[in-house]
Amino acid sequence: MEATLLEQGITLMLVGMGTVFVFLTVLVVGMTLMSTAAMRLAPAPDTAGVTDEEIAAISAAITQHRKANTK
Amino acid sequence: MEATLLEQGITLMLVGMGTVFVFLTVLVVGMTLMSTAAMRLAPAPDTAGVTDEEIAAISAAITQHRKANTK
Amino acid sequence: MEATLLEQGITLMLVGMGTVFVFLTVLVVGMTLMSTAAMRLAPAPDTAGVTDEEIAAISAAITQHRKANTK
Amino acid sequence: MEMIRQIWLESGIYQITGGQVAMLVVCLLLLYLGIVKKFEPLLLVTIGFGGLLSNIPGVEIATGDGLLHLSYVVGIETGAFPLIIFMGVGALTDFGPLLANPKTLFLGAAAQFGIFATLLGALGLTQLGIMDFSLREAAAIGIIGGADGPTAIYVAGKLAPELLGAIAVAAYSYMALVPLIQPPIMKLLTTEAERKIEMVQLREVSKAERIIFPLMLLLLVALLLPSAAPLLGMLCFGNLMRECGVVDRLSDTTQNALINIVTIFLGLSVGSKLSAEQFLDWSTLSILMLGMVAFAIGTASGLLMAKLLNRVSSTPINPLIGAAGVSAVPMAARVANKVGLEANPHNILLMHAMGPNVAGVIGSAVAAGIMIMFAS
Amino acid sequence: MEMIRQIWLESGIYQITGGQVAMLVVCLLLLYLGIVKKFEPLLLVTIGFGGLLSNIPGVEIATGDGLLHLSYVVGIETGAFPLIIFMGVGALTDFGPLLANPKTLFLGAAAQFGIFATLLGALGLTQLGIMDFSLREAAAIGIIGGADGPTAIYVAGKLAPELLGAIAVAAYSYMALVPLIQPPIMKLLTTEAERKIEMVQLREVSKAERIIFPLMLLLLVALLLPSAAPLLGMLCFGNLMRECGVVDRLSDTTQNALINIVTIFLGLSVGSKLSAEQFLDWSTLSILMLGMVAFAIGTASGLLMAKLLNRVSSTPINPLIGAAGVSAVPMAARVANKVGLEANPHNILLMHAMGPNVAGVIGSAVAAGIMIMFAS
Amino acid sequence: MEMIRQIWLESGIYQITGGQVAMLVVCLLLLYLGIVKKFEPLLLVTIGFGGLLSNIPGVEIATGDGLLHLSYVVGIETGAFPLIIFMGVGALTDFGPLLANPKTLFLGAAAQFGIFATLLGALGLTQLGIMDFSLREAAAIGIIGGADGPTAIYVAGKLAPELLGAIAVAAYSYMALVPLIQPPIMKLLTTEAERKIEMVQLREVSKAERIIFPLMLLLLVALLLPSAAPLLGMLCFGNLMRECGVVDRLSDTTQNALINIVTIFLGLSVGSKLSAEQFLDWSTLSILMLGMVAFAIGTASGLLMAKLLNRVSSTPINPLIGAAGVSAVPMAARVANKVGLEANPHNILLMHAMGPNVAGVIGSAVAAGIMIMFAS
Ligand code: NA
Ligand code: NA
Ligand code: NA
Repeated sequence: MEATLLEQGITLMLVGMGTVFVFLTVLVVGMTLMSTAAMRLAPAPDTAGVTDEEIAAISAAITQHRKANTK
Repeated sequence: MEATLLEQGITLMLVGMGTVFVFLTVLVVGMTLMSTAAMRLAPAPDTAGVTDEEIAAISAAITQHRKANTK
Repeated sequence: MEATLLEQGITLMLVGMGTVFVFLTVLVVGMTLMSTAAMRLAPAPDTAGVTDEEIAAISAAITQHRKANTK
Repeated sequence: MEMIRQIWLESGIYQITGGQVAMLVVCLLLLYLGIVKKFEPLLLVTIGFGGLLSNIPGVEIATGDGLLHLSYVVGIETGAFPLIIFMGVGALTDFGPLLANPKTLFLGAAAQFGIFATLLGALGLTQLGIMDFSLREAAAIGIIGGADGPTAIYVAGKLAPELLGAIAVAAYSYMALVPLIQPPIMKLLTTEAERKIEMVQLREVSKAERIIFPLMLLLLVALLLPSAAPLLGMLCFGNLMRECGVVDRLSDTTQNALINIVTIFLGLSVGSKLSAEQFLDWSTLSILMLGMVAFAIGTASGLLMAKLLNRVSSTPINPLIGAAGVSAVPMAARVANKVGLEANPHNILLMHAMGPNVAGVIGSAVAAGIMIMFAS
Repeated sequence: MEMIRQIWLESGIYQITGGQVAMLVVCLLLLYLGIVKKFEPLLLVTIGFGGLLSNIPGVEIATGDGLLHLSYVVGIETGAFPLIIFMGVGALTDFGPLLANPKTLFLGAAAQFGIFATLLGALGLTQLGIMDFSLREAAAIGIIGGADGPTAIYVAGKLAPELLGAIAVAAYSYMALVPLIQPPIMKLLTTEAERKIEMVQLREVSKAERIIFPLMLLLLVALLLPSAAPLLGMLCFGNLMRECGVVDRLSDTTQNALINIVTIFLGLSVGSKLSAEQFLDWSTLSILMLGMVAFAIGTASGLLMAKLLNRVSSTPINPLIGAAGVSAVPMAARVANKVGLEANPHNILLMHAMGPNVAGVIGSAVAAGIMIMFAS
Repeated sequence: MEMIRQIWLESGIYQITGGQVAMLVVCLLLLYLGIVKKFEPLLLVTIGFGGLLSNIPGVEIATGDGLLHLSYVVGIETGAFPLIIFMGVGALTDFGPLLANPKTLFLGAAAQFGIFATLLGALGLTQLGIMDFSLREAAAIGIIGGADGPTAIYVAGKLAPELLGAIAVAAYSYMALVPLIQPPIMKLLTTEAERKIEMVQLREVSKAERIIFPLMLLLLVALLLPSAAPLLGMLCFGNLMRECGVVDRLSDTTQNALINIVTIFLGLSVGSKLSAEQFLDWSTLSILMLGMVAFAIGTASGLLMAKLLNRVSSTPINPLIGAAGVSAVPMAARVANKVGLEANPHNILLMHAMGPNVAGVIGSAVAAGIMIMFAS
């Protein structure tokens, strides 16, 4: 019985790490395709206009994020 | 049976619209009386003093209201 | 039976007031010991440095407290 | 191997049904309308996302012990969420324009004709054998014409929970489409001259009137139509907190943290009713159609009542503000203002249209009380 | 016709009872006291409005599946709402003045005599055959003398839910009436010379003391009187969040959004117990009378203890601050300050009175623990 | 006399057990770590205080109808609290760095090896007869290696509620100890030259990508691994509210009032599982040890994967950012930044490390989905 339990664990580890990698690989592919499409449809100059505001927003968000997690 | 359902609907419409109008008519009468009484008991000059602040408060509230509903 | 109820009440009063006083006396002793220890471990100069900020914080807190309770 | 097979058997690709795919598309469309078109985003984004979650195959989230289903049971079945939203709406609403010009209440009354006409339409479809709606269901569908989201959800939760998803989606979609639906009707039913009518400036409303109004409204409801008391009572409570001036901290929280938290869970809960089995049905299609008709009729009856009032009233009334009687606060009032400005660039109707606009909220709640009394 | 008849039969005008009319008047009075007189508005406005809603005939809102009743079951019966409010009070309370002058705890202890005297009074009325209170009920009534709303609601919810409405109304009304009830007693029991006594300035309290205090208090409660641990535990938790300096975002939310949301639903829930059948009863009248007596006795015992302490203490103690021992934070402390200023315009007693004031909160919670232990 | 005897019999001094004393000390230690050492204070302060309350003898607060137990039943057993926290985390998370450099997802994937290695370790201890963990328990323990508090609580609540207290304490303690645990491992596995690698600046990410990302992630989860959908779905929902720009009032409330309120009750609820009987057990000790191992292995596998990627990638990758793949947002990213700065004072790795850091959150949720699918 206990032997089986450990075997189950090993299988779970292999399948689990496999799934994590497969899922995140699919996500990497998806994100790359999506970003390429998004950048073509809404090309850089358009978004560049928003940049300054966005940078401020991002840094504010990071600050808030840190505050939320570490204070 | 279905004929009765439609009849029920027609009666409900008549009674419903009637009730809505009766209720809101009573409310109009009530509001008019109430406002008259309120203005007599707390006449205009008294409230006029508060006006500027109130106008600011109201416009702020409207802004907030819009923001709440449309952002 | 009713006589017993009143007697119960009198006992409860004596025991109750007794407990309140005992508990708060223990608390007075505890607080005094704790404050003495705290002041020895973190002596006045150390805390004095924080004073100005603390006073501001306390008065802000009191203001907020009042606002919370009386507005 | 067996495990990989199990992952495959439990995966969405294997389990997903055509209906679920269709619903995912519908929900993405709701999100598109909310985010890109900015149509009622607070509700369409939350409902849309809740709908996505509820159409993920094989997961208990919109069913059983899942968060969305628990939220539905706790907040929608009991009526708690729409009532709390109504409290928040009360705290956000300024009844000043209505107090300054009480007769605009009649415009809010007239616009409720859309509700009852739609009820009749739903029963007519049943009569013709096209659909099969009960009186309860027809009443719940009719309330879409009230153009008031929480009222529609409250009534649907009481009378026809099986139609809740479709009714809520229809109500919020058409509220969002008010700027498209109303103007043609407004232009059809009014002359250029009528649209140019300027109205006299509203009088100032004293603090005492503002405080007494919600109490008076509650007492009238209590005496005349108790079945409308939960909805109107919470509206009045929120408004009293706003106006009384001594509980500003409660009013602020009601207008912000509380209404926002409840909006999130209300939206997700309503979205959890957008499962393929419940939503992809002929009844949904006819609800969407009936809802559109309801809006059109409500707009028209508000306008016609305003034209009538204009003849009777001593001070002029621009008929456009009648269209605001459907509620859809504050969008309908803004549409009236915009159409008015097109006819007469100096004609600011916004504050005048706010009167019928909030009157429409009260009128719909009264109509909801009637529906609940007779149809349940 | 039949439908119009049904509207009539279900209308408030037809159904309303004399008792309900009387309760509507009582609730409007509570609203008047809260809004116009600004007496404890956060609670009197919410309780008053909840009372109005609960006396609307024929509607399930304060009963059955209604929002107010659900809120009562979830928040009051379980004790959750008063405990969360206590957490908020902890987060709002500055124990600095108490830490600077620990012996003021005795003043908070003495003032609790009002609680036990009232318990005895309630049992005395029963003895005389005038009323018929059980020991549990008498204990719950006594807690009014603690002058602490959430404690009274917590204890009444545990010991005598049938009296909750009357007890809560009495507790908050008298807390509001502190500026009227206390000054005559204070002037009667002190000489002009005593009222002029100036106190030495309070020492600064270090951050370490502030952080350790709530933990020490909790541990003492755990060791000596566990039955007081829920109330005092939540108070200590709120205060620790406030003082520890590392969870300010939790402390802020506790002091604002959370306590406000809970206050709204606590008030409405308590108001839902103001139905005519429960409230219009001789017991309510005697509870109101006993509550008044409780306040007067508590004030007097605090004062007398302060006079005693003044004789024993090395530094002078103005007896007026003893009256603040009844809690009613921060009203009682302000009354002490005001009466002090009348006798000596340079005598700022406010911070000195805050010590006994918060001590009164602790004392009442201890008394509540005793009551719960013996009377339940 | 009898009453005084009863007070004594019900006092903590009489009733307290050695285990409870030990737990009070443990909880005071957690508070010390949170307040003085500032280790994850939001959770260690609330869990620690909840633990104090739950070890007060003879009081129903962490059991029966007590507030902490009710909160546990409502919020943890249903999974509601961790899911709402995840929504808040989504609203607080900037996925920009991940979108700018998607291959850092592999680092987040590799670091999950810590989870499965720990699972194996727990089963190994069982195999050796040292402990007696079931597969469910071993899976719940493994999730500690995910370094993500709400995920660990969610999984433990589903798979091994009896170990929840120990698992939550281990998860948050090690997340807090990241600045101590990780640097030695990072220095051991990397050369000075590798730690000096500078990375190219991240590209700007457009608003459209930010909005589409959470929807894409949700749809992938729906299609591939529905069992991870509740956790990742709520994360995506929070992030969509944040990024879509049309529901800022909901996003603000989610990031503040809502997440704070839930954090308070989550912490207290988890603390209520720190009762002596449940916590003082050999299994707790082995969970603490296994958790430490999990962190070390996760850190190492993230680092090694980063070294591998650096060889394959066209742009240079500093292996240190691999350590951030364990999540522990944002602490692990800051540790990577700090160790990088020590090797090369001009090397700002923070934004680069945020990519694997949030990837670790996604990776842990995927691993949690697998655990829930196979172990339950
Ligand atoms: Na309406
Ligand atoms: Na007190
Ligand atoms: Na992780």
